[in-house]
Amino acid sequence: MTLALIAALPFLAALLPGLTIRAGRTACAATSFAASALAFLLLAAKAPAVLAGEVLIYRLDWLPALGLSAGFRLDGLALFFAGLILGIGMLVIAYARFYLSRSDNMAVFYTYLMLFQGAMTGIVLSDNILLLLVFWELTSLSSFLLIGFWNHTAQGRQGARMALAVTGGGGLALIAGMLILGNIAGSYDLSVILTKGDEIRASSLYLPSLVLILLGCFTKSAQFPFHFWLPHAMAAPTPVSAYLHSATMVKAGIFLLARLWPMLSGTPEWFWIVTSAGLATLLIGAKTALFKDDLKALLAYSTISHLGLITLLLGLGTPAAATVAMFHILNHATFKAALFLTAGIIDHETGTRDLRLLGGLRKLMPVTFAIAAVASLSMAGMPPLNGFLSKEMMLEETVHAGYGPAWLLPVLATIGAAYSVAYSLRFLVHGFFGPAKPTPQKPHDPPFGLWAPPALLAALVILIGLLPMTIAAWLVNAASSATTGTAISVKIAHWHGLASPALWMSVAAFAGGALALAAYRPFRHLWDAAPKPDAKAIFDAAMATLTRAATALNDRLHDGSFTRATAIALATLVATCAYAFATATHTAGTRPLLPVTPIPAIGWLLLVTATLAATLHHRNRLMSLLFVGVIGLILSAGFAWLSAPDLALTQITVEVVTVVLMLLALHFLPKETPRESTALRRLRDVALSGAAGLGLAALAYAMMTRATAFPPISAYHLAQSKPGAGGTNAVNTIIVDFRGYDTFGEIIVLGIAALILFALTESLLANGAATRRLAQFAASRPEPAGDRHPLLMVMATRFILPFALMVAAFLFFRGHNLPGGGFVAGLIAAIAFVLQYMASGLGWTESRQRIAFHSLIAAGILTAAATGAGAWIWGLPFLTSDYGYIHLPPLEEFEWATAAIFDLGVFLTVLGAVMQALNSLGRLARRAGERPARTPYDIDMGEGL
Amino acid sequence: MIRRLFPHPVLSLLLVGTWFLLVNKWAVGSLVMAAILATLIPLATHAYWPHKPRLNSLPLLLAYIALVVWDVILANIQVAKIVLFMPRDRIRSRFITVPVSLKSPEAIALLAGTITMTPGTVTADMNGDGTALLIHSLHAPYPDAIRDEIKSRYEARLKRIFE
Amino acid sequence: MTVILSLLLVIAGAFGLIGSYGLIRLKDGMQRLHAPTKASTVGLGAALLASMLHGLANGAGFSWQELLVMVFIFVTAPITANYLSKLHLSSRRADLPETGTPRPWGTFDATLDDEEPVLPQRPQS
Amino acid sequence: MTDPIFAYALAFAFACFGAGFLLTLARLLIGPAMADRILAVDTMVVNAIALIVLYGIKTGMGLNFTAAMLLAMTGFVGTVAFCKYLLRGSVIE
Amino acid sequence: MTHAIILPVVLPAVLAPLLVLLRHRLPLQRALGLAGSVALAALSLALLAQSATPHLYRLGDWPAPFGIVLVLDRLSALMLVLTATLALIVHAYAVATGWDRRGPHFHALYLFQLMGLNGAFLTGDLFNLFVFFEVLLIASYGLMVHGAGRDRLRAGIQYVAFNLIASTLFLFALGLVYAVTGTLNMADIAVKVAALPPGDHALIRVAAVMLIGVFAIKAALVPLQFWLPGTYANAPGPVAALFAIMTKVGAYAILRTVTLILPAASPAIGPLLTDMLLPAATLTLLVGAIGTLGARTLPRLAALAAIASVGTLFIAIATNSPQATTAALYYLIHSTLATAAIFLIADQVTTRRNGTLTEGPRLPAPLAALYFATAIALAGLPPLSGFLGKLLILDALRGHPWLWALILCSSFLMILGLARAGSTLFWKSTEPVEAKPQTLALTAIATLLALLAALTVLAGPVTDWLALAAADLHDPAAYIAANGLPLP
Amino acid sequence: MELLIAAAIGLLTACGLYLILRQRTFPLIVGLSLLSYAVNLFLFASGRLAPDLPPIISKTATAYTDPLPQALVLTAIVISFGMTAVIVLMSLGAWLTAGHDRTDMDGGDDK
Ligand code: NA
Ligand code: NA
Repeated sequence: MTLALIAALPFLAALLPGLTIRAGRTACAATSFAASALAFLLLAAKAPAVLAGEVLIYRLDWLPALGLSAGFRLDGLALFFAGLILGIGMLVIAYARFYLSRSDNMAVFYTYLMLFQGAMTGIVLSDNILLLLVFWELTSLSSFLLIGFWNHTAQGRQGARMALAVTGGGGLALIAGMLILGNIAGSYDLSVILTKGDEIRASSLYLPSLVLILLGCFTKSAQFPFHFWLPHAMAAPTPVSAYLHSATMVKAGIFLLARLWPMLSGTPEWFWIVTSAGLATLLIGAKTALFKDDLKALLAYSTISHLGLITLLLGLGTPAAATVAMFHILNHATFKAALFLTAGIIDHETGTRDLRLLGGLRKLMPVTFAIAAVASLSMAGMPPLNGFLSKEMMLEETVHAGYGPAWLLPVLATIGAAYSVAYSLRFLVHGFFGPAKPTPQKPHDPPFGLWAPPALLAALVILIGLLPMTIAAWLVNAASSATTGTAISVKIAHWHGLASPALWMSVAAFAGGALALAAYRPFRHLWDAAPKPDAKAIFDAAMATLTRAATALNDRLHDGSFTRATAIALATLVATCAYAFATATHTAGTRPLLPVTPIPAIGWLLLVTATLAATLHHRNRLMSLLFVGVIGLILSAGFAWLSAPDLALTQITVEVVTVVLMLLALHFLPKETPRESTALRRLRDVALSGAAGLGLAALAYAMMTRATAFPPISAYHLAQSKPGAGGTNAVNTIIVDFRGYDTFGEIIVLGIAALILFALTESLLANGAATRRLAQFAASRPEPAGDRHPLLMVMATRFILPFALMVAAFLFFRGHNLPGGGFVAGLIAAIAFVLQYMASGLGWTESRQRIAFHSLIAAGILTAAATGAGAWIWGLPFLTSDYGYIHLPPLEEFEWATAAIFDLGVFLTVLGAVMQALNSLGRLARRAGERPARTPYDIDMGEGL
Repeated sequence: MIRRLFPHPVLSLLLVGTWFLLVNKWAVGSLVMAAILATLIPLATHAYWPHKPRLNSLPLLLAYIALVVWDVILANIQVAKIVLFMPRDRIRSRFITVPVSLKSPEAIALLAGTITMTPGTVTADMNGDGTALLIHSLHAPYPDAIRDEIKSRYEARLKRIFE
Repeated sequence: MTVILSLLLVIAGAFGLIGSYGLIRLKDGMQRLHAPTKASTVGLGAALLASMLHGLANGAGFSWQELLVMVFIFVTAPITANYLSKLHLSSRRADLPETGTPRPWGTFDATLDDEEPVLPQRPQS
Repeated sequence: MTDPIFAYALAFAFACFGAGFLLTLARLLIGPAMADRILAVDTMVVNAIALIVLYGIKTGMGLNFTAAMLLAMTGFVGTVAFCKYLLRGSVIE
Repeated sequence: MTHAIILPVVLPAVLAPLLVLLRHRLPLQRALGLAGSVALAALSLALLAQSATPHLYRLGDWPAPFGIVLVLDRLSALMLVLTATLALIVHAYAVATGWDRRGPHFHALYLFQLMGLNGAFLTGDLFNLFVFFEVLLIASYGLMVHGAGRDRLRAGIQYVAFNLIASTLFLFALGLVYAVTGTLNMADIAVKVAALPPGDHALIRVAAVMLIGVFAIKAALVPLQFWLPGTYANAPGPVAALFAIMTKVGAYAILRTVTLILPAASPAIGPLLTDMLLPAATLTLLVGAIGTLGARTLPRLAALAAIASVGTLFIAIATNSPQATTAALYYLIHSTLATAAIFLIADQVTTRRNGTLTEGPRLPAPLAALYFATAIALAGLPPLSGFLGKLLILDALRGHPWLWALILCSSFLMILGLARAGSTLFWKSTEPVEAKPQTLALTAIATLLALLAALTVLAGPVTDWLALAAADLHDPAAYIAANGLPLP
Repeated sequence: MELLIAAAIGLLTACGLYLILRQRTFPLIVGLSLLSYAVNLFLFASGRLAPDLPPIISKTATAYTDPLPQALVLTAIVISFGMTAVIVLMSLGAWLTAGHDRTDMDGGDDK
């Protein structure tokens, strides 16, 4: 529980700065500090048990299906790292309070910092490797925010993105690696995995797992060739650099190498990959550091170099080397954090971090100089400071490594150490010695708050250096015992005798380093003249290329070409259907065929001709529409012939309304479709649509010529139409009874369509571009023929309207038993009113009698719904219908059916929807300059209506 | 009240008749239904037929319809002959102006319709104040005769029925 | 009865065909207008009459509904003809006879469009 | 009704209206004016009504009769709409 | 219980027309509309609580397979809850931002949309699924062009046209299914297809592919995804957010198809469908991830991220094992909420500046924070549910190294894309003036993220429940039995 | 006869799709209409062809055509009508706001 709390405390504290900032900057920093301190104390409370060799585990179920648990583990390694994170964290928090300027948003800074601290603490305390992954990626994310804290600068933004790309990307590889590892071990809990080292190393998946995990570790801890992001992360405020990029985040990779050391190390693969990466990083980092003028850049590369050193040690695979690694981690954390904070002080006080512009600060900033001297000499490996101790031990280990020829690794390590001496001394010499140079600000020692944290660290450097066995050995023992799984009792000494090769390597390194610094100028010229790959340029170019390629692909794919999208969809569907058909058995149908008789054949000929004509003449839009009308007519007749009278009625009426609708729209649209497809494209379209057509024809034929394997459900509908639903028209009983729910949905579709038309019309009438074009259209319209409302038409309409409504009523009432029903009735009524619109115009008609079509639609849907819900009263499901017979003398017995009320709903909705549709288009026409008529017909009969 | 309820009584009667044509059977129930509809529908459409046409005599109107039907049948044979047998370049088609003295729009419409339905002639247009009809005749060697026949045979009767 | 029915059917067929044939044979648009608006209607009328009688003949009873079809055809055919004529007229105004009144034929009467754009009031009742 | 005379007469009527269908199709395709094509479609509707009625006589079922009635009642709406479009542009004005 | 199943359909179907009647009173519409959304949320939760065994609702009291039935099982209940939750939040957002005022009938269309969605999730009848597809689609057309505007209308036409083609395809498939099996009830089709004579196999397979094609268009699987970016990017922000559930309708339907209606266990179908889905899913993920990196505007980026999430989802669906289905369902919930959040954020951005990924006026800091969290969710990074969803999917895909590589590489591309977009939009600002944040609107977005957080924290119980749902799907015996049909 | 119907379905589909691919909204709408005719016919045909067997229950009838596909086609016709109305007005709106009626965006809609 305490473990979870330690990990959670920073996260909880991340919520506070936003609130406490109102109480001032100090309060803001204080809350963060207090949380870290509390966590540190909790950790310290657990320390004795852990140091005694206990492993504390706390587990909370999270996602058991996956094996992900909130499992925490406190052993020596975790204690060691958690202590570092929280301890240095407190110092950085304190330092940042004074470092940040008033213009910086401190609340945000501390929020990010605490998020990061939590993530980091989480990593080292995780027992479950999936949980570790969660924290791992969180460090990438929070460091993204921290690096980009000064996001008004391009460096800040770019550095943040680069760090995220590299560490986040590595994290993804790590996910894969960890999942494989967990799969091999059969658990994601370290407690289990730690016991399965042999199985893991023997597994065929060991190598992929190892490579993926190492990718994660190397990217995070800036190992070659992924080291390039770290210097660019220096765009972050210096406290961030000190914390993330020296003491903690970059050590997450190292931590994981140590954590997984018992399972993964000890194989040649591990040895060669890890050691080589470490070695390369060590050398490249060290060499580059020497030539960096920016203090933070110098420190960044030196960090890379030291991380390489630690990686190298872990790569060697021996407990002794691992122990040295732990010790160096501690030492590096102390002196490097101190150096970063010092660099921050220099930057803060002088206004520059450029070594070329600095000099002679020794006198101006004596306190700072003292701290810098201790820390940098430790980094250089100067006895008796702590850096010297671990460096000597490291050099000793390289001698026993067996990496290629026996001399190779010691020599290379010595060269690395020499560089280390050189850049450490350069930091000190070029910055603090020599003549004072003019700097943007007049330098002097900073306030206590700024120098106290690095001073504390410097004190640690000295203390560990002087009394390693007292101050550090127990911690190193605990950490390395936990790392290696063997009890370690380290012996740290300053003097190993003259026979120790490390001594001579050390001496050589010092001599070499001092020489290098003495001959800095010629070296620098050589360096500047040598061609160097600019990692940032390469990375940026790679990213830009990737992004450009992605943009190009995306633009090409999703360029809004509807026709191409359709063509691709068509090709895909045809191909997949053909494949599906071809890969199974198909037997031809055996149903007897209907003979071809003359009249249907003529009808077919008309249909086919009209279809072809509508397509061939499609550029003449009106003509095309006329042919479509013919198709509709033939289909109606065809339905009548094929025993579908209801369909015939519906098709006839829908056709009429559709034609009117299309003509209304065509009035505004261009009358011709331009010829714009190339021959090749037309050929493609013909091929595609032809293939689809052929396929469907074949399917239709196959379908019609075979008998169903099972009796269709419609047998029930036929049998139950009269006794069950009370109607003899089986189609109608299906529509209003058996599948009334479909119809309910269908009228709602129609109602929605009408609402859309209304809404769209409103929007268009409020749209500047649309109304402008309508006005333009009105002005440019050719003079139409006179007599817009001919008398003959008006008179015929006056006659037809009531009769049509009568017919509608008739069809409505008989629908349950004979062809007809609410839908057709609604359409007929609508057509009758449309006729009235056509005869006397929208304006005149509506001025005589305005019908709220909206309300009609709403009433229709509500009626249908109410009918359906009425069944609930009797405890029956929605849409359960009932029917019966009533006898009222002297009338004949007649049938009642609730389905008729439902059908009334259908009627109202259809009528309202169709009228609303035409009304909407009519309103647009009105805006195009058409005026409402004063009289029902144009012939002036002197009636003055 | 009655006027308000039945704005077009003749129409209402016709609608009742129509209902029976539709249901195709005689029953009291149908009559009730027909009566309800024949009342409601003219009320619903009254707004679009604002004034009530004058109808002097229903029998005369029925007689007129019978006359027209008879004319349609007879004259159709003539048109058939023309279509089938008359060489195309001997067909003398022409437009004829028929002055109209009818005032009721219903009557004018009926006249125009009659002209169209009786074979050989089609009402093509009407002038701006409804005082002349433009007739197209399929084969009119003597246009004046056609005009006179229209005026005497149809217009005169309609005048008596509607005015 | 059979003979009457058969006769009616023959008449129906003959006139129906003549109507459509006229559509092909006649040479000018206005002429073609005559054929279908009437020949076809007589053909259809005969067929409808046959249908009415047929119901009587096969015992289903005399069917009255056909009358309605006839009525609708009679009412709508003149409108169709009127509109199609206007369509023809609008492309050939030269050889039309005078109206004999000051107002031109409706198809060319521009004054009909120039009325006051005033919405009529609801009828007071 | 199985009388051969009646059957022949019915077949004759079917043939005539069927042929009429083809003739209207020809006019529809050759035009030349839009009015001619519209007229052809209008005539097609009349022919279709007749065919439906004849089919009703043939099968002795009056079920499709309503379809014929609807075609007669609404078929001309399309014709008028097309004409009105060509004459005035707007169908509902 | 009895009539509660139909209420998610009937309630909006009644409320929406009432809103139409109240079309001149916006405050009343808002109150009633939101009340409707709240009621639907409560209702769906109540149904979820009772979904342990499949419940049948026989519309019109006709027995299956002759009448239409609704079937409430865990999956449909889950979809109802997800829809209602999302809808409620987005509805509040639309009101808060005044989007509902930009054209008439917003609330009515919105409720109709919910009705269509609920109907589609509940129905046990294939043709009725078509009908409710149409309801939800036509409502979505209305919402899509809400407020009109040039690009929106043009994109809308594509959306409508593409879906009309899809609907046609649906009907072709339905015709074929009916012609071969003689039934429309989903469970009955399953029963019949299992017993289909071999001579009919080819036809039913074609129908199966057509159905999957229809659903794949809805789900925006490559190469049927082209309609999505234009549609979503041009739709009003809250509508695009609601549309996050639309692709899931396709996913839902495909899940039903491959587990119940036309399962791989049936000899006629075999692995046909999943074999087709997997390559499509991988391509979808790739196209979406690349598009996320390459997008030029935030709405487009959101749309392509939505496509990527569909790809991930379908990799799991195509794997077609109970474990993978559990992962798919978890990811489905996550991606719906996350996608909605990014669309709402895109809306917040585009109402303040144009959506192009170039520097512009400074955006409110809370919005930046919400973007950051949403980006984390979309990229599948910890700590939000996207990470857990991806882990679940990866775990279910053991032994498929290429799929692992694909999923992880896509995540990488999305990280790059989202980071690029975020740093440009929120960090690279020209004017220091800070626009006033719309607190209510941001709260709505934050609520979506809070739900993601809850989904993360409660991942254990949630996946346990989803595992039950997945088990139901992979053993549809109870579903078929609830229809009163004999097991195949 | 089945062959003729199948051919008609195929032709309507092919022509409909061809028109849909024609880059302008009006042919698109016409194409969608043809497509919907095709699918209605197809759906109808799923009940097989049966002249003279109307689905009206009567004592004299011995057999009926399958009524279910007819009911389905009815639903399909209605829905397709609603959809047509919507896309027609949307096309009009697009034309009025954009000044052209192309269905394809001009190479990426938000560049
Ligand atoms: Na660093
Ligand atoms: Na005449």
